[in-house]
Amino acid sequence: MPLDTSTTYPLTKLRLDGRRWNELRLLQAQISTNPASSGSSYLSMGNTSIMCSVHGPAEGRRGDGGSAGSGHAVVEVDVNVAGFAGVERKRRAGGSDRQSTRIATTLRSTFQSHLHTYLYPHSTISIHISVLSADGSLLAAAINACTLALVDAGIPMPGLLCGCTAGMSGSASTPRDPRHDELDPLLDLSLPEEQELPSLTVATTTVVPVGENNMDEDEETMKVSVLSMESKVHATYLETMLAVGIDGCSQIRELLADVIKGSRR
Amino acid sequence: MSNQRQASSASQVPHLSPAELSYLYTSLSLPKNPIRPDGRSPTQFRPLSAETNILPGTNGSARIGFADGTQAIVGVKASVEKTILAADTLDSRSLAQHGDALNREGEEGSAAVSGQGEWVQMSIEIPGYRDDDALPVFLGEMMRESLVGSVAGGSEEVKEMAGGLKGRLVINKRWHWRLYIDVLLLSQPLAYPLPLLSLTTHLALLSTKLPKLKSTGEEDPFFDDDWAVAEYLYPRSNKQSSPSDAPTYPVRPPVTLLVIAVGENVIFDPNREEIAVADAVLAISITRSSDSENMKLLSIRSIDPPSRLTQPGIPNSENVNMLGGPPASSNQSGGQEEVGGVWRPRRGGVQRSVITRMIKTVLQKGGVGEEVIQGLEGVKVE
Amino acid sequence: MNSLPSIAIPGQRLGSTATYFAGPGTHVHQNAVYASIAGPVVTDAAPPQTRSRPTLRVSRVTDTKHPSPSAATATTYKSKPRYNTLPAVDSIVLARVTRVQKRQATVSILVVLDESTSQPLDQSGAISDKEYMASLLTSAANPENHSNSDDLRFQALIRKEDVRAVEKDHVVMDEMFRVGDIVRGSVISLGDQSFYYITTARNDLGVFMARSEAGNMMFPVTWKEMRDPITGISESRKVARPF
Amino acid sequence: MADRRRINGPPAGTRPPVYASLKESKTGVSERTLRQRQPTELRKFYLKTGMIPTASGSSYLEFAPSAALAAARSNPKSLIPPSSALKVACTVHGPKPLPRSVPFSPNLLLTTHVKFAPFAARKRKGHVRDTTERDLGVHLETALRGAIIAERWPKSGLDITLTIVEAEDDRWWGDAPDSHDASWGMLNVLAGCITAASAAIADAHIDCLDLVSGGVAALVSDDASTAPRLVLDVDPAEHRSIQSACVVAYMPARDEITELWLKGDSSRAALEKSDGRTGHEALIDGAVDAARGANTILTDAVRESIARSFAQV
Repeated sequence: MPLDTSTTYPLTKLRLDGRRWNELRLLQAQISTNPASSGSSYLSMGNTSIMCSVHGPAEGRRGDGGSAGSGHAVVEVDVNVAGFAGVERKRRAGGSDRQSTRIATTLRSTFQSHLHTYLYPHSTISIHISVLSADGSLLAAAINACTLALVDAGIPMPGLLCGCTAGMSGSASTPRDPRHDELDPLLDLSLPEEQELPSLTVATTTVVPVGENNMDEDEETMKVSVLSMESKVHATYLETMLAVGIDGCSQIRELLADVIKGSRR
Repeated sequence: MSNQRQASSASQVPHLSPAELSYLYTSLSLPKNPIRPDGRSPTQFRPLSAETNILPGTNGSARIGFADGTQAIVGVKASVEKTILAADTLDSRSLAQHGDALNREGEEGSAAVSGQGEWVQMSIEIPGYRDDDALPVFLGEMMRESLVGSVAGGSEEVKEMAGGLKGRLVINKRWHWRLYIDVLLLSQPLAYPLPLLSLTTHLALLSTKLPKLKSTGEEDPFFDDDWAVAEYLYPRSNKQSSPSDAPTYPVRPPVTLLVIAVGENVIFDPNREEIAVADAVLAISITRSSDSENMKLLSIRSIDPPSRLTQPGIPNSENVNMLGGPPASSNQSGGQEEVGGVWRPRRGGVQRSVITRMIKTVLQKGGVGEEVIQGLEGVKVE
Repeated sequence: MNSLPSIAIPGQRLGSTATYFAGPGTHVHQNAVYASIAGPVVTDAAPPQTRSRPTLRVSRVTDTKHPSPSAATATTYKSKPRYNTLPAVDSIVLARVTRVQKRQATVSILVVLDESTSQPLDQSGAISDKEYMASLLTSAANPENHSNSDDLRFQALIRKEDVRAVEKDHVVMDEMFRVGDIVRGSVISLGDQSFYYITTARNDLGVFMARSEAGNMMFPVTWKEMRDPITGISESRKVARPF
Repeated sequence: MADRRRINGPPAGTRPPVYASLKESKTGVSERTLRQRQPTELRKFYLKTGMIPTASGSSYLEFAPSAALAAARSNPKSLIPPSSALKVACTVHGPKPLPRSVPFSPNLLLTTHVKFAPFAARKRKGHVRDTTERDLGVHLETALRGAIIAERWPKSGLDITLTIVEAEDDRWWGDAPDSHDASWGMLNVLAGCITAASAAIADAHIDCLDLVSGGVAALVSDDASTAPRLVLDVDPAEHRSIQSACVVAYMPARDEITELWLKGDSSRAALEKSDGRTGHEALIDGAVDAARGANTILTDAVRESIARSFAQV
């Protein structure tokens, strides 16, 4: 049996890559990496690295221009996982495998509602995502990369939409026993952990723009806009996973804010 | 973004008006010193930034970006695969060969098996194109053909490169490496993407490493899992003058250059507008042959110039609303001769003399080919 | 006149531009006229008053008698239909009405008549043309083979204001055309990416073959009316003047 | 998971049977027949246009069987044919109206489809077009678009479909599959396709600058000692190894090349001392001579078809 988290973690309280339960992977990001597009970004969380380029509100294609009442911009997302992204080289038939289409639809519906699209009637915002290497929590990294690229493209949005994954260190299929619960929630899962443990992806945004002064009481203005879970876990653990996930999102939000502030265009 | 583009082999037709096209054509076809829109000399290349080993999960990777934002990332992954002995080699002639090869096993070992072209697999990903469109297939076939075809000269100190790249992939009679080269063009192809893709592939292959083989002879391959001792796909010659400057490679992967001819002038590294008015577009793959110093030609392919698809301008004589003049005589179909300054889509092929001149400027001593290869040799591939 | 080849193949040099104009079917390269399709070479004399050069053309239609090199006027020939012809501006086309809307009628072009005989088909015109056209049109007119051939034919539009020359704005399209009628029109422009624009605003243009409600072939009565010979009911159409 | 409803064949696919007669009789195996033709002698081929009434233009091209093939057909010693002769059928449909989605184009839009019949090559090809067939399609499009005067046919499309009934060999069937595994046969197939397509276009009365014809030349070495020599209209089955080859689409009236594809290492070539040309220049000139030879047959075929259409009217 390869070294997996669920057996070694209870003994050492350290994960495979030596992180504690609530530590994020190293997040590096840059924006406006590609002058040829309206907005672009490169983001890497641990070994998952994603490049995103946004082709800003452009004249909508003839097809949907005619649809009645399209008073707001249409968001188009195109996700492409490179052949060399995974451990095994896998050539998808035209990038239309289940995972990339799932991410594309989730992103499209998320940003369709998140962005102020009513400011750009009859136009299309097209987002192109290339996954350079996939090492777990792909949807969360894609959301963060998209947010950075859209900010770089100058498209107004209520707040930074940041995504993060959270999981449980055991199989978490039996109900939680408050007296001796030995399962810890884990933050920001890598590929081996994601394949083996139950996990969810949560993305939050702030409705009221986060000013300097009201940094402290921004807890209750946090809104969850994306919650996606594809594995089974007992309902009692859900609450802790969500709490850890949302806390992770706010940590990531500070990192992204620094990146945006840091890069004087 | 993925609107279905007319799958012509050249990149999509640029939206330039006939007047702009004719202005560009006259400025590019000035005899002896063409004036290029960005002021470069005919053999000057655009500056590019290159970095290698950017993807930890691959055997070798490289990223090259132009100043105008077109970027390409190439990832090379290798996997061990069983060699299927095709049935028709089992006929009597090679059976006989196989028979006596077995009894004098030690002497020529695996050298008898030469590599196969289809062990190198190349796929090109261009946003907006499906991967079975004409352009990605054409580019993929062009680069794979020159990669696989580059049979290296018999330089003594590099035995395993004797069979070229495909020779290098042989492990023994029953096993070989399969190389997957994935090329990712990140932004819309502003210029014809070929030179960018070929330079990135060149650097990615130079930085590719394969794990060190610990098993010997015909047994199943077993590798040393310490990545630090992995060997380079393209072996480096150890006679390095000083550790600081770039290592020298006896055999390098090929480089494909894009050359266009406008009127009498030969122009290198054209951008999209220049290709739109070109009379002829050639892709020439070259490499430095290991034995003699000059360049070796690997493959030439002519590309369909998009100038044949553009819209013709209408000379004033035929323009009906020019001050109400009566339309010229109705022999409009065959009649229009070449009216100066009015753009007409290019007709016909290209003169043979122009082709030989294009190839000569690439291959001659101190020519553009040598300049590009020297430029690449300067890049330190760690 | 130097020796003009009777049959030309693409790329064959026919003459220099000093002595000839290049007509359809030829192209000019380094002031020499070259053939661009394979076929018989025909020299059309320039109109007498302008002493300009004769026009050289390679005709697509293969003639019955050997084309005499002498400058014959419009040669009469039993012509196979000019295949591969593209509707050009001012060419007369025969088309079948496929759709009638309030502002326009959509037609699919069946045959493009040769421009050289584009003036109204005079009586002496190729009689043989008539039987051939008739056979083609009756087959096109009957409903069952309407659907299959539509995507292979060029589509065209007759706009409301191009239907007739008089009282342009009181045109009611339903009284002008019905689906299935065969119309003779003249192309006025290449139009947009999928439709040519044709007009029937001349006396000799308009509907010249139509079926009545009862389904039998009608004959024209006035320029606005056609009558069904069996039922006697007359229907209103924009009728082309019969010859 | 296996599809229970259907009884599938063996998963790894099957291998064609190897005939027993090959294994025992050492002498029975037909040795490779070397090229009897002079270096500059071209193979004869048959070309006829206008045989498919439903197409606007059509043509059929077939190469004469090589001496070895003719001998093998007369008294077959083994069931495997020593070499193959190219057979190509080409049809042209157009000018057709363009589908609605295509933007307005003032020029004729050319689409070429090249498809190998499943039995055409030594290795069976599936019904889906693979990369080599699509690559040939692009080369053919480049060759033909140079010759067609496109602006005379606004807003219309031209479909050219080529079916390769029998393809050319890449190597002698007896050689090991990886001896010289570049697909040299593709160049001959492309040359045949160019000539056949150009005849079909002329038959469809589409305006062309000239009749384009394809020609192939190669540097071949029959024994490792001598330097490779230049031969025209190469049949890959007749040579031990081919160093480099080149195919050219050539218009004789304007002396222009519309398509050039050169492969392989042409640095060493055995040319006469007086000949100052380098390897690849000699290759390109050789291919042009081969194309000029093919052009004579092309012009006769087009002339015949016009004469034939006279007789019918």
